[in-house]
Amino acid sequence: MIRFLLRKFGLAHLRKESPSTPEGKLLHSDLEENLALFREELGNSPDVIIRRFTLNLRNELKSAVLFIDGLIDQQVIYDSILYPLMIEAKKEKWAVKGHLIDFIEDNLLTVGGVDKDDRMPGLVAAVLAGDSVLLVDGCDQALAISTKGWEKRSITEPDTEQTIKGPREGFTENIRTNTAMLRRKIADPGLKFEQMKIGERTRTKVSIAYVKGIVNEKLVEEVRRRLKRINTDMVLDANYLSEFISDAPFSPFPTVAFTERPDVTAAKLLEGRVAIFVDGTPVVNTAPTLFIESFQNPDDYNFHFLFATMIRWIRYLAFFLGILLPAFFVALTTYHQELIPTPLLISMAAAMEGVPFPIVIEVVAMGAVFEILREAGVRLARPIGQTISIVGALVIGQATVAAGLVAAPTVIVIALTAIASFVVPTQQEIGIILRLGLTFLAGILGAYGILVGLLLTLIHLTSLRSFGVPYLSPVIPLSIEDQKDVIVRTPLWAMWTRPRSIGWPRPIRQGFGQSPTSPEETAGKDWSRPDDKKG
Amino acid sequence: MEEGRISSSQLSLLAISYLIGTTFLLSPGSQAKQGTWLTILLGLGEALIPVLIFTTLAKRFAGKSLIEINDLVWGKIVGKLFSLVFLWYIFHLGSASFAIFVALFKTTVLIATPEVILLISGLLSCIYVSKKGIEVIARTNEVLILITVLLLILGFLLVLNIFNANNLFPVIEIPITRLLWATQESSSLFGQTIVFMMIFPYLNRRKSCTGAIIKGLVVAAILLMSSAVRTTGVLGKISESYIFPNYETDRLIDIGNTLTRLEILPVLNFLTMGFIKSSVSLYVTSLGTAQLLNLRTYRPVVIPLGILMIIAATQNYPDISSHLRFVENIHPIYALPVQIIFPLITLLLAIIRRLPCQGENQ
Amino acid sequence: MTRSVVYVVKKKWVLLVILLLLSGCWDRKELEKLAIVTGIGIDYGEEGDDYQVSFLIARSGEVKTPGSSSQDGGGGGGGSKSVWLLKSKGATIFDAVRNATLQSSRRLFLSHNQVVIINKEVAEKGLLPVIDFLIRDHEPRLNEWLLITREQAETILSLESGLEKISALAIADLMRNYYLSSKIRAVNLHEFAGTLLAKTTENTLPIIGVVKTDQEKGMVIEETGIFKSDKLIGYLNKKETRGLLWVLGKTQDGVVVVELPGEEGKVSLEIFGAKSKISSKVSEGKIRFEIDIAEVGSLGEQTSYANLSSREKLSLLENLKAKVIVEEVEAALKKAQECKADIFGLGEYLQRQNRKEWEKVKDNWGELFPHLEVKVKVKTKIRWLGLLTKPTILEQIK
Amino acid sequence: MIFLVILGFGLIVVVEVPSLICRQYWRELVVFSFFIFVGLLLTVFLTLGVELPYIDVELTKLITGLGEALGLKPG
Repeated sequence: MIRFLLRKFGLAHLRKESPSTPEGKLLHSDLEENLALFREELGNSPDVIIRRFTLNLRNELKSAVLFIDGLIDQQVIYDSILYPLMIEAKKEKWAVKGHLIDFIEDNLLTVGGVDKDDRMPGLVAAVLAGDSVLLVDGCDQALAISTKGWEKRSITEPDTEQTIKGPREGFTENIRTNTAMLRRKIADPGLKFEQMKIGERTRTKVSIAYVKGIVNEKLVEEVRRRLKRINTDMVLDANYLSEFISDAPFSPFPTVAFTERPDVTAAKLLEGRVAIFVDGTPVVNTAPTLFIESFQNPDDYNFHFLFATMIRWIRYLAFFLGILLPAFFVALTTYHQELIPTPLLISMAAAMEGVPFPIVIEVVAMGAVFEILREAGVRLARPIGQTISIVGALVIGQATVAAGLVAAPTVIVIALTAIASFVVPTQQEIGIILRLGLTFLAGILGAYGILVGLLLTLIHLTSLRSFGVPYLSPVIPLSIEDQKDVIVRTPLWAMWTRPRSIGWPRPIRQGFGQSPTSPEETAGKDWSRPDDKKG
Repeated sequence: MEEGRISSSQLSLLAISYLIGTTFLLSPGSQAKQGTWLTILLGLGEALIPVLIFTTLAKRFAGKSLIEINDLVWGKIVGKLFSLVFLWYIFHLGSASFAIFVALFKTTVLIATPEVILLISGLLSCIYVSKKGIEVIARTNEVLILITVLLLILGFLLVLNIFNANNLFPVIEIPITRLLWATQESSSLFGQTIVFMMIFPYLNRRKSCTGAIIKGLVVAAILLMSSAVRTTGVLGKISESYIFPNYETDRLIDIGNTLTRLEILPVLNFLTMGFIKSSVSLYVTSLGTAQLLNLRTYRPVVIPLGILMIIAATQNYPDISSHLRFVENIHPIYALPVQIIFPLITLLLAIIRRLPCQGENQ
Repeated sequence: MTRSVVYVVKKKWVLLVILLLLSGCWDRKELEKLAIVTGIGIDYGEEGDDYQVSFLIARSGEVKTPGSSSQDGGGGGGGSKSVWLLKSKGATIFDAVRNATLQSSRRLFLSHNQVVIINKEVAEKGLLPVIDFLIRDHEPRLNEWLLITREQAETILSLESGLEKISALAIADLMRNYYLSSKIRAVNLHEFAGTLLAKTTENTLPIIGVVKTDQEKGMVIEETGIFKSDKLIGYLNKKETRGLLWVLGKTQDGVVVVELPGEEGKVSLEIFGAKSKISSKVSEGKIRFEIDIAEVGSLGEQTSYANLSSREKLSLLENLKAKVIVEEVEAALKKAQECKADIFGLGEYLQRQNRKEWEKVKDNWGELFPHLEVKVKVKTKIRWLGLLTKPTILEQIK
Repeated sequence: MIFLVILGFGLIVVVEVPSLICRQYWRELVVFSFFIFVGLLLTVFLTLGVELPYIDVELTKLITGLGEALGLKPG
């Protein structure tokens, strides 16, 4: 239809042309000409440094190292490039065999990553990515030497996903650090990273990570396909990708999950998911994503399973309270007063005596005020945020009730809703949308309105898929085997299969029946895994 | 036309919802007074006849819907006529389901709200889910039926303090002919499962249709029987004076003077079942119309047929008690051709004509 | 691509419908705009057949909540009243309900109505016209209590209970606590209507009256009214009421006072619970009933000096108690037979146990009932003695 | 009221039709138009207050009529 409309309104030229891939200019053999080429590409930016020197090999050769200040590690440039080329090269009488540039690569440079290239685009990209380019007069090839090194944030605990007993480390902005953190968690050769560059201008490094042998190959293929499809100027953050690759772009429910924690990422990979690392952001996307993942917290697995189960119920309860409480309040007080016990009704009526607005308006307005406070609190500097909460509590909580503008029960309901909505952080945005919609519907049609709203939501949820996996699984469609981590969190030794809903080839996670027993019973017991290949 | 596949257990659950959709409110066979549960049991037995007939037909033509079977067996013209009657029947069931819930809401909670608003808001979800296809209907139903069963159990527990077993006796208070008629009435309600003749082709194991439908019938009958027992046990004789006996039972809930007047919750819950009934009807009518007219997709006809359905809902009956009489007296006869006669003669003719031919049965 | 655009359009369409829906909220009733009716009184009006219906409305503005800091502290007694008694007249009950809105700024809300108090004269003419609206309309609850009064119903509603601010709530609690004395036959609307439908069983309703002390008037449950169909025709006193409750198996708690022969003082025996079993027998065309009552209780109080905690004494007490119970039941039976009203539901037992015989007699049950032979058998037990093994003083000090 | 009805139906047409034209589903378009036209007609009748027959009543007449023709007594 969009094509139809575009044709109709003559807007076809707005469609983005797919980028032409020119071969790129070749290098000349003259150093000055090559440098001119680079200047032409990179301009006269002050951060582009060209260090000329004389390479004293057999005969003196004019050479230059070109890099961007700030992106490189000065120490590496000095120790591994300039020192060998300028000092070490003089010390011995070298017998250069073959191509000069190969000789340099093989004998002089003491750096890990060196690439040879004779075309401008690749070299420019390498420079922009923090590599240094070595140009030698008389060679029509250049070396891109890995000298990346820039200011990094150290590893800290992520602010958004804190745990009580879990590890205190979170991803950083550096993709290498991140993949290394993951490697440290999973020492399996099956852990694979596939790198690609997305973003025509930003050339952001993006890595797909998965554990071969656990992951479904089709899933990886699908992720690859969706990522390759992306053609955009910039990828600055994980969300830039997830909006491009999610299954239901219009759905407010997140079908690609985010995490900042390596332990969470490792767990998800070992369940057969795929993670997508994006350079420059501490956030990692994982897919496929199920609805229940929002209710699974890393701490669930760090505490006793009974407690974890109870906390999970609290989380479910809080989620539903956060969505439904204002709507129920409105429906009860404006449509179904018969449901409220008589004494409570009379005291509620007493509290609402003389309040000028309908309850729906009160609830929506108070909800809006709360959202404003929340947004202000998030954006402001921390010390001022404190002030906001005090002002909010005093002004909104106390003064409006005392002035008779808002009834006290409304304030209680909104406050409870607000707190409840923070319990499940990943579904918070959808919570706000649903809450507002349901409150409106409750204001129009009472409980019937709530039901209609919930039905529409339910239909939407059941029709959602994330990378082919039904969003509500393993609840709908019901998979009895996968119930071990939904309503209850069973003991870890009982979770002997990986969740089947995502559908990978080998479901067996661990040997069966490892519940701790007395030594007598343990004797002679075989805990090896059941046939692994069966699934 | 429809890419989704459902499992046989999902079909059973759909059948349960379809059967209890409206009957929960207008308990069938309530003319049998205390013997309502008995007529439901007898009706279940009787309903096995049509169920066996049409499932045999479905198995014989595996992968074909009723419309396609009619075309195959009867030829283009007569077949389409049969299909039209069938589609009309399902359409009528869907509209009646809309109408009953509107009646309930107009007399209990939303008295001043215009009928049209209630109908449109209900229709919205039905259209949405019908367009999504059978898979989504079946999955949505899974959640709803779970909640329904839980709430039914809860409803039972909440009235235990006012339940009076004496009200259940004597079981048979009415003449035996009346009892038989009431049995016929509940049997014709169970026979409504013929709607699934359109859905059998989307079963992932097609041969399992008989078992799935019978499982659904039995569970639905148990649910209906338990709610009949609950109603008579709590309300006693007065239950026959009420239009919505089940609703009245929930009105009487009173636990410690705090949990009272909970009727809105079961009502909403029954409404979800009615929603499934309307949605399945709308979906099947649309799909059937599309197959009848050789369309490539059923989706464009969902909205127009939905609108026609709610218009039919407003024009279903002049008042609710006349609908009760319709269900009691006319529906058992009205349903007979669609549920038994047409499938039976289709099956017989298929056997005589040795249809389907070898190789066609894929 | 195509699909997704359709999807967006569809979403907008949904939003538009919702906006349309927003234009009206038809059934909305704001809490602060409701007059919460807690009790209804029904009298005859002065002119002709019209009813006068009184509504006891809770004045939520006057109910003190802990949070609200109003000036006049000191509870409801001092300042303005916490209830408002609204009276309105109409040709029917529904008419009167709607006529009430001519006087009330707020919409009458009947869902929280607890009691319906009906004047004796109305009850004598028939209750059907009164209760039909209450059952048919969706707002009134089915478990509201029905009571009859000899006074004007509005007088009862305007009484002040010593403990509750709203008299209707007090009456409702009184009904709910009927079992403490087992001398009240508490009947709610649902039960009353259900019994009306039964072929043979007749209704009973409690009678509420006014008790006067020096300064104020209070309410008291006096006796029980017997109905024939929907008309009030007779009364059971408190003793007979408990006789009725024994047969119905509704006696839960209460006290039976007996006098020990040969001893001064009285003994209060507490009832812990009772069960009744009714069986019918037909022989030679005559219908006989047997009522078996099994009761368990304790020794609650003694004003004599005798040591009662021996098995012999206790079985003596048990027999005395059984005698009292038999007396009570027989008194109730006698009264019921005088009124020709089968308030015990004996006919239904016959229907269940001897279907054929019932078919024969069901149409003139009212004539047959007074002549029925009913045998009452009572088994009692005293299983607990309270916390004392014997009275603190055994011998009377002379 | 009529205006609202027409607006509503117009919206449905705007939502549904372009995708049908886009995919060149002419047959579907005809069926859709037919049903939507019938729906519009009936809705307009209803809003204008035209008395339409009730389905249950008509079916009752039909079936009792059939029963009498066959010499049976219904119910």
